[in-house]
Amino acid sequence: MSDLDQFRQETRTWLEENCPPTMRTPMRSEKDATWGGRNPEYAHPDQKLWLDRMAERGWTVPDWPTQYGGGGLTPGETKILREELARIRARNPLNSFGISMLGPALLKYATEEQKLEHLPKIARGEIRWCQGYSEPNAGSDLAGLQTSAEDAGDHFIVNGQKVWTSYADKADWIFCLVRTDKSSKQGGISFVLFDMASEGVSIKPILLISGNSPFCETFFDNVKVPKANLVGELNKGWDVAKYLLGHEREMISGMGLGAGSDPLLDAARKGADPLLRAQIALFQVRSQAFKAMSERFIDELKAGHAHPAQPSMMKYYGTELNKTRHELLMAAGGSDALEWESERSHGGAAARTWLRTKANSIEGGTSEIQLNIIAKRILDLPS
Amino acid sequence: MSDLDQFRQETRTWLEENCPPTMRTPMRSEKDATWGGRNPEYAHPDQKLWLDRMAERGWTVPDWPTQYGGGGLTPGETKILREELARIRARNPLNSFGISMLGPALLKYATEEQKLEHLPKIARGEIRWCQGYSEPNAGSDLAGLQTSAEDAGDHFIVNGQKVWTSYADKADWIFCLVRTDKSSKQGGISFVLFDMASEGVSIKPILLISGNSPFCETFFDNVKVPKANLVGELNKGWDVAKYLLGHEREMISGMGLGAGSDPLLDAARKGADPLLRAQIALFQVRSQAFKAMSERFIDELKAGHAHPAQPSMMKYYGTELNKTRHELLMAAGGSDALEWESERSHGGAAARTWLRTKANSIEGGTSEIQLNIIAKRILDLPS
Amino acid sequence: MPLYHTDDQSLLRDTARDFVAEHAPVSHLRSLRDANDTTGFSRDLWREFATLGFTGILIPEAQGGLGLGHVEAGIVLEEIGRNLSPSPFLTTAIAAVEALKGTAQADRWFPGILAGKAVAALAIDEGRKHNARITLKAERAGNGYRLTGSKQFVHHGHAADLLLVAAQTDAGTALFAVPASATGLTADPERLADSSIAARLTFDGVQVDADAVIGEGDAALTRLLAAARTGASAELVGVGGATLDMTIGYLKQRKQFGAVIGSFQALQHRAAHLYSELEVARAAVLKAQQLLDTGENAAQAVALAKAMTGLATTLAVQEGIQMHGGIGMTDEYDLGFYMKRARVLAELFGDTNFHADALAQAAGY
Amino acid sequence: MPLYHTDDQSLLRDTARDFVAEHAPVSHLRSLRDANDTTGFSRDLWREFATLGFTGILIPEAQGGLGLGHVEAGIVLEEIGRNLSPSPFLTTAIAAVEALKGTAQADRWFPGILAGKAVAALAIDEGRKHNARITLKAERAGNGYRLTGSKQFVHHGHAADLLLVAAQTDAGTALFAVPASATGLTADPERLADSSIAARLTFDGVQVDADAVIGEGDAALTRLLAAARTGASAELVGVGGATLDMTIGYLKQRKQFGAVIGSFQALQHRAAHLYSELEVARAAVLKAQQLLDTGENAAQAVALAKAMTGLATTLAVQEGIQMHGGIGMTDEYDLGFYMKRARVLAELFGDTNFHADALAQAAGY
Repeated sequence: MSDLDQFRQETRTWLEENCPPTMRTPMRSEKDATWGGRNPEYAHPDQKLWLDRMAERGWTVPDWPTQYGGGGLTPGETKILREELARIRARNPLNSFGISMLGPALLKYATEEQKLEHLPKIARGEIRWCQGYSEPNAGSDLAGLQTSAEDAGDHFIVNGQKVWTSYADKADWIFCLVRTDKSSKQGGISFVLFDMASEGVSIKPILLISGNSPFCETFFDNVKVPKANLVGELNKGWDVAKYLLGHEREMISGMGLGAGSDPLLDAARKGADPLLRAQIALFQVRSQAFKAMSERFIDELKAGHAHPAQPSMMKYYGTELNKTRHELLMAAGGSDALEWESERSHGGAAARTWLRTKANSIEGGTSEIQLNIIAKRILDLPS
Repeated sequence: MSDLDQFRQETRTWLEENCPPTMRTPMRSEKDATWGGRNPEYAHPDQKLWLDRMAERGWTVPDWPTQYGGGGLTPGETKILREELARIRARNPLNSFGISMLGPALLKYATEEQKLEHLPKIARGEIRWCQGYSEPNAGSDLAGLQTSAEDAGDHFIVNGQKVWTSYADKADWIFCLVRTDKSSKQGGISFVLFDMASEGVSIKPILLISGNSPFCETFFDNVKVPKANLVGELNKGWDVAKYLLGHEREMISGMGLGAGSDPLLDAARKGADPLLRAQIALFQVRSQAFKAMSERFIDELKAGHAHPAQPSMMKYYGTELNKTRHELLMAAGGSDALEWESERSHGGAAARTWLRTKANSIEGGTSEIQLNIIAKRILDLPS
Repeated sequence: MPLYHTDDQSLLRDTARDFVAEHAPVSHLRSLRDANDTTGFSRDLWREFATLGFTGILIPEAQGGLGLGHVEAGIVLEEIGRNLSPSPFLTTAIAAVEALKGTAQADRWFPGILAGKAVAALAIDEGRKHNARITLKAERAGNGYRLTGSKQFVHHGHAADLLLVAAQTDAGTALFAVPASATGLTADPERLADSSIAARLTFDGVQVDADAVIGEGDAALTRLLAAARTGASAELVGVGGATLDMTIGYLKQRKQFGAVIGSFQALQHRAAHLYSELEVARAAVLKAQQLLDTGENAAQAVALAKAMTGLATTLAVQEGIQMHGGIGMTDEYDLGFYMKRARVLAELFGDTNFHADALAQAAGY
Repeated sequence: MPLYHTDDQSLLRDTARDFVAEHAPVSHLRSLRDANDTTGFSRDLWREFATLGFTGILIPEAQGGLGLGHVEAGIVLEEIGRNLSPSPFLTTAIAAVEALKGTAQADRWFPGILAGKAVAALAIDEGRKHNARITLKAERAGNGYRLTGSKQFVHHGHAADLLLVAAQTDAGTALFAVPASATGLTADPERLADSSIAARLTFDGVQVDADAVIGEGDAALTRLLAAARTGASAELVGVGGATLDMTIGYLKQRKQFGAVIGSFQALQHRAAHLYSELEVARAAVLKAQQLLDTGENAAQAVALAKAMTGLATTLAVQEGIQMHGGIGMTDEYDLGFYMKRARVLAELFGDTNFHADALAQAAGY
C-alpha cells in the first residue's frame, strides 16, 4: 500500500470516529455555519466539537505548517483529506476569512512574529477576521482609497471609512488597506491589522435588498494601530492586497459549483415547462464544464502552472454562473418562490438567496474588473 | 367612400391587371431580383414588363415628386400601395441603391439640375448606382478616408481606392466620398457623383466566404469628375453621408423581418429537437416584437417623431436578429444544410446565405458603431 | 392606426405621470412596507385614482366611465410601473372591468369601482406556475354552484370585495364573480418579495348564485387574461424604463478610475443594447393594446407582449444592479425594489417561457 | 490524475504543433480546395502522419502502435483543428481504431492504418440531424448479413477502405466493419461548406461475412461514438483557440479612430469572455479524455465536452468575424474557413443541443 493509500485509510477511520453524525447533514441555513471568534455562535453544540477536533489535528488548515496551527500535509494528502470529507458530506468545520483570505497573505508577507501571533488563532477559530478594502469612493477602483494612517512614532493613527465590510459587526480583527502616502496612488497604500475592539472603531450594518445585513459600514476615528501590525513593507500594501484578492476570487468562484444534491436538477425533475427545461439543460453544460475547469484550475495552481490572472477568469465565470443558476431556480419556483416571509418558503429563502447572488459579480472585484484583468494580463490587450 | 378607400380600390384593380402572375411568385434566388441599369439582366422577361409598368406610374418611388419620376403619392397612399403590393405578394419591381440610399440624399441636398438629371433615371431603373464609402484604412472610421479629389478648375481629379463597394462591377455610376481638404478630418470630405465608365476607374470583385462576390475593390487613377457633380457644399460631404447612412441602416435592418412564409417556422414544424425548438420559440419572440418595432419606427418616422439616431437601433437589432435566424436555420438543417454544391441543397443556398448574413452587422456601420451612436446620441452618455 | 400615442394619449400620459409620481412614488411603497401594512395598497390612493377617472378608464361612458381603451389603461399602468405604486388598478380597473363588461354583474360592481371603493382580485393560478389547467370545481347546487378547490398568487385576494374565479364545471371552464364575503372562502395573505401581498385562497364549498357565472367556455377567461397580461406588460415597460433611466443617470454621475463610468465603452454598449430591447418591448406592448382596442384577434400579440417585456425588463434590472455596483444592493437605494417587482410581474399571468411556448404551439411547432 | 498535460504530453504537443503547422497549415486546405481535389485530404500527408506514429496513437504497442490514449490523440487533433488540416485522422486513427480494438478485425486493418494507407469512415447518421435511431437493416443471409439502407454525413466515405456501419439486426443495434469494395455499396461524395467531403452512402443488399460484426448491442457503437465525439471536441478546441489567437492578434494591430481597436473596452470584455468560455471548454475536453483513458464511465463527460466545445467555438468564430470586420468576410483571409469548419464540427456526432438534451435525460429530467 502506498503512503497515500495508507493516509487515506487512516483519515477515513479517524473521520468516521470523530465527525459527529449531525455534522454530516446538509446545512439548513446560513446559521448552521461555524465562524468561531471571541463570541462564537453555535446552532448546535456538535459544531464546536467538530471544530475543536479538526483544529486539534491542524486540519482546519491542513496544508499550513504545523508551527502555525496547520496540519503540515502535502498537497497529495490535503487532496485526499478533502475527498474524504466530501465523501461523508462533512460540513466545513470552520468558515473563515482568516483561512481563505488573510492566512495565505500572512504566510507570504508577514514576519515570523506576526505569523506566530495570528495564524494559530485563525486555525483554531479563536479570532474572526474581516476585510477593510472598499470605500465609498473607491469601489472597483481601490487605488482611490482615502482612509489615512498617519505616522505617530510607534503607531499609526487611522481615520476614515470603509464600506462593504463583510460581517464587520461580528469580527474581532480587521485586515485593512490604509493610505500612508498621499503623493502616489497605488504606491502609497499599506496593509495593517488591528483589533475591532480598539477605541474609535464603530460599525453600522447595511440592510441589503435580500433583507439581510451581511455587510457593514465601518468608521475609524483616531484609531491607534501599533506599527508592529504593518504587514509587508510600508507603502507596498497594494501587493499584499492583490495577492489576497486572488484568493478571494477563487473562493467566490467556487459558488458556481453546486455541492451535494442540486436543487436546480431537483426542480427540473419535478417538471419544468419545455423552454425552462431547455435553459436548465444548457446551463448545466456550462456549469458542469466549469466544474471540470475548477478541477483543472486547482491542479494547475498546485503545480504552479496557472496563469497568475486565471483567478479573475474563475471569479468572473463562477459568479455569473451562480447568478444564472438562481434566475433559473426562481423561474422553476414560480410564485411559490416569490413568498418572502411564509414558513412554507422558509422565510423567503429562494428569493433572498436569488437577490444575494446579485452581489457575487460585484463583491471581490466586479465582473467588469475581472474582464479588464483578463483582457490586459492574459490576452495582453493594450490600455 | 373616403379618398383613401377609393385609392385602395383603384390600386388593387390596377395591380390585378398589371402585375404579371410570374411576378407574384417568391424569388428562388438572388438572380430573380431586378436591378436595372445600362446592361440590365432579367432572369424572366416579365421582370422588365413589371418594372416598366410600375415606373410608368412613378410607383417604383411612389412618394417622390412626379417631376423627378416619382408617383407623388401622400404618405397614406404610399402605405396603401405597399399594403396592396404585399397582399398579392408582388415582387419588388426594382432593387436599387439609387432609390434606397442616394435618392433621399439627392432630394435633400442636390441642386434642381442634379435632381432633374439623376432622379428620373433612378426611378426608371436606367442607371444603377453603387456607393463609395469604405476604404482599406477607413472601415468603421469613415473620417480616416484618403481618396483625394484635387481641384483642377472646372473638375476634380480623383485618386484613391475604395473597398466593400457593393456591386461596383455592375454599377453605372458611383456616389462617392472624397477628401477635398487634408487639414481637417470630417470637415474635409465632399460627396461627388461620377460615371463608372470614366477613364481611370478599375474594379476588382472580392470573393467572400460565401463563395459569392457582391463587393468589389474599386480603384481611381486620375479620374476626372466635373464640379457640377458635387452634391451639397464643398467639404460638407460628411453631412450628406450621415443622412444617407441612416437610410442604409433602415434598409439593412429590414432584414430582421422575414417576409412571406417563414423558413424557420417551416423547419420548426418539420420537427426540431426540444432545445432547438425552445431557441426558435424565444427567437420568434424577439423577431415578432421587432416587427412591431419596425411598424412603430416607420410610423414615427413618417410623423417626424422618431429620434434621429433610432435608425442605428433598428440597424443593430435587425441585423443581429438576422444572424441569429440563420444560425437557427443551420442548426435545423443539420448536415443537409452543410452541403455546398449539390443540387439537393440548391448549390449550398442555406450555408451561403448563413455566411452572407455575417456581414449584416459589419456593412453599413458595424453593430459596435451603432451601439456607440445609441449610447452617445440617444442615451447621452459621455465620450 | 399608427403605432404611437395620439396627442390625447400623450396628454393623458402627462397627467398620469405627474399624478403617480407625486402621490405614489417609490417612497410610498417603501413606507407601506416599513409600516408592515397588511392591505398591500392605500385605499386613499385608490379613491384618488377614482377622482381622476382612472378606475373607470375601461368602463363605457354610458355606465359612467371614461370609455377609453387598453392603450390608455397601459399609459396609466406604465406610470404605476415606473413608480412601483402598489395599486389594485390592474386587477380591478383593467382585468375585472374587461371581464364584467356586458354581463349582468357589471351594474353590481361598476359603481363601486368608479367610486374607488370596490377592489377585485383574480383567482386563476392553482400551482406555482401559471398554466391553462383549471381544477377548482364548480358543481351545480341549488339555483347556482358550489365551488371547491384552491388558488394561489391572487394579488389583493385578502382585501378584495370581488373575486374573479376560474373554475371547472361539468360543461368546461367558466369564470365566476364571487363576492369576497361568500361563506366558505378563506384568504391566506402572503407578503411577496416585492412587498406586494398575494393570497392563497381556499374554496370550501362556496355557494354562489347562477348569475355569478360571467362567462362559460374559454372566451371569458381568455378575455380577462388578455387584458391582465397586456396590463402587466405595460407595467413591466414602466419598471424597465425607470430602471434604464436610473441606471443611465448613475452612469453619468459615478466616477471611478478618474472618469465617469458612463464613458466606459463596455458599459455604453450594454446600455445601448438594453435600450434597444426595451424599445422593441414597448412596440410589442402598444401593438397588443391597439389590437385589443380595435377588437381584432390579439391573442398572439398579447402573448408576444408579455414574453418580450419579461425578457427586456429582466435584463434591465439585472444590468441595472450590476452597473450600479454595491449601492444597488442596498435596501436604502430604490433599485432593488425594481428588481423584485420585475420578477413578480414577469411571473404574473405566465412568464416569458410560457408565452413563447404558447406562441410556438399556435404557430404549429 | 491532475487535469493538465504531463511533461510527455507537452512534448508531444510541441512535436504535433510543429509538424502540423509545417505540413498542413490552412494554405494546405486552401490549395486542395482550389485544385478542386476530389479525395478531400492528402494521402501523402496521411503517410507522413504514419511515419510520425500518429496513425497508431491508440493502437496497442503489442500490435505495433504507440499505445497512447485519448489525451494524446486529442493533442494531435487540437493541432489539426488549429490548422484546419484535412485528415482522416479522427475517423480512422481514433474512432475506427477504438471500435476495432480487441476484435478479430483488428489484425486485418491495423497494419494498413499503421502504414498510413488504410482510411476508415463512420457511417452512422441517417437523417440531417444526428440521433440514436438506426434503421439501416442487417438481415441474416448466408453465413453473414445483408445490409440495406442509407447513410449520410460520412466523411471520407467515398475514399475510405473501411466503413464502420451502424445497423439494426433482429437482435438490436450492431456495428459492422464493411470493406469499401463490397458489392452493392455506392458512395455519393458531396463537398461541404468547409471544403471537406462527406458521402451519402447507399447499401443495396451489401453482403458481408459474419465476422464483419465488430460489436453487438449499443456498447460497440457507444465506444466508437465516445471516441469520435471526444476527438471532435478536441478539434473544436483547436479551431476555437486558433480563432481567438487570430482575433487577438488583429485587435492589437488594426487601427480605427486613431487607436488600436484592441484598446476599446467593449471589445476587450468580449474577448475576455470568449477566452473564459474556451478555457472552460478545454477543461471539459481534457476531463472526458482522461476518463476515457482510465476506463471510467465517461458518457456524461463526453457529452459535456461536445456540448461545451460547440458553444465555445461557435462563439469564437462569431466574435472573430465580427471583430475583424469586413476583412474576415473575404475568402482571401483564413477566418472564414474557421467559421465553416466550426459549423461542421459542431454538427458532427451530435450538436450542443443534442448532447445537452441527452445530459438532461440522463439526469432524469
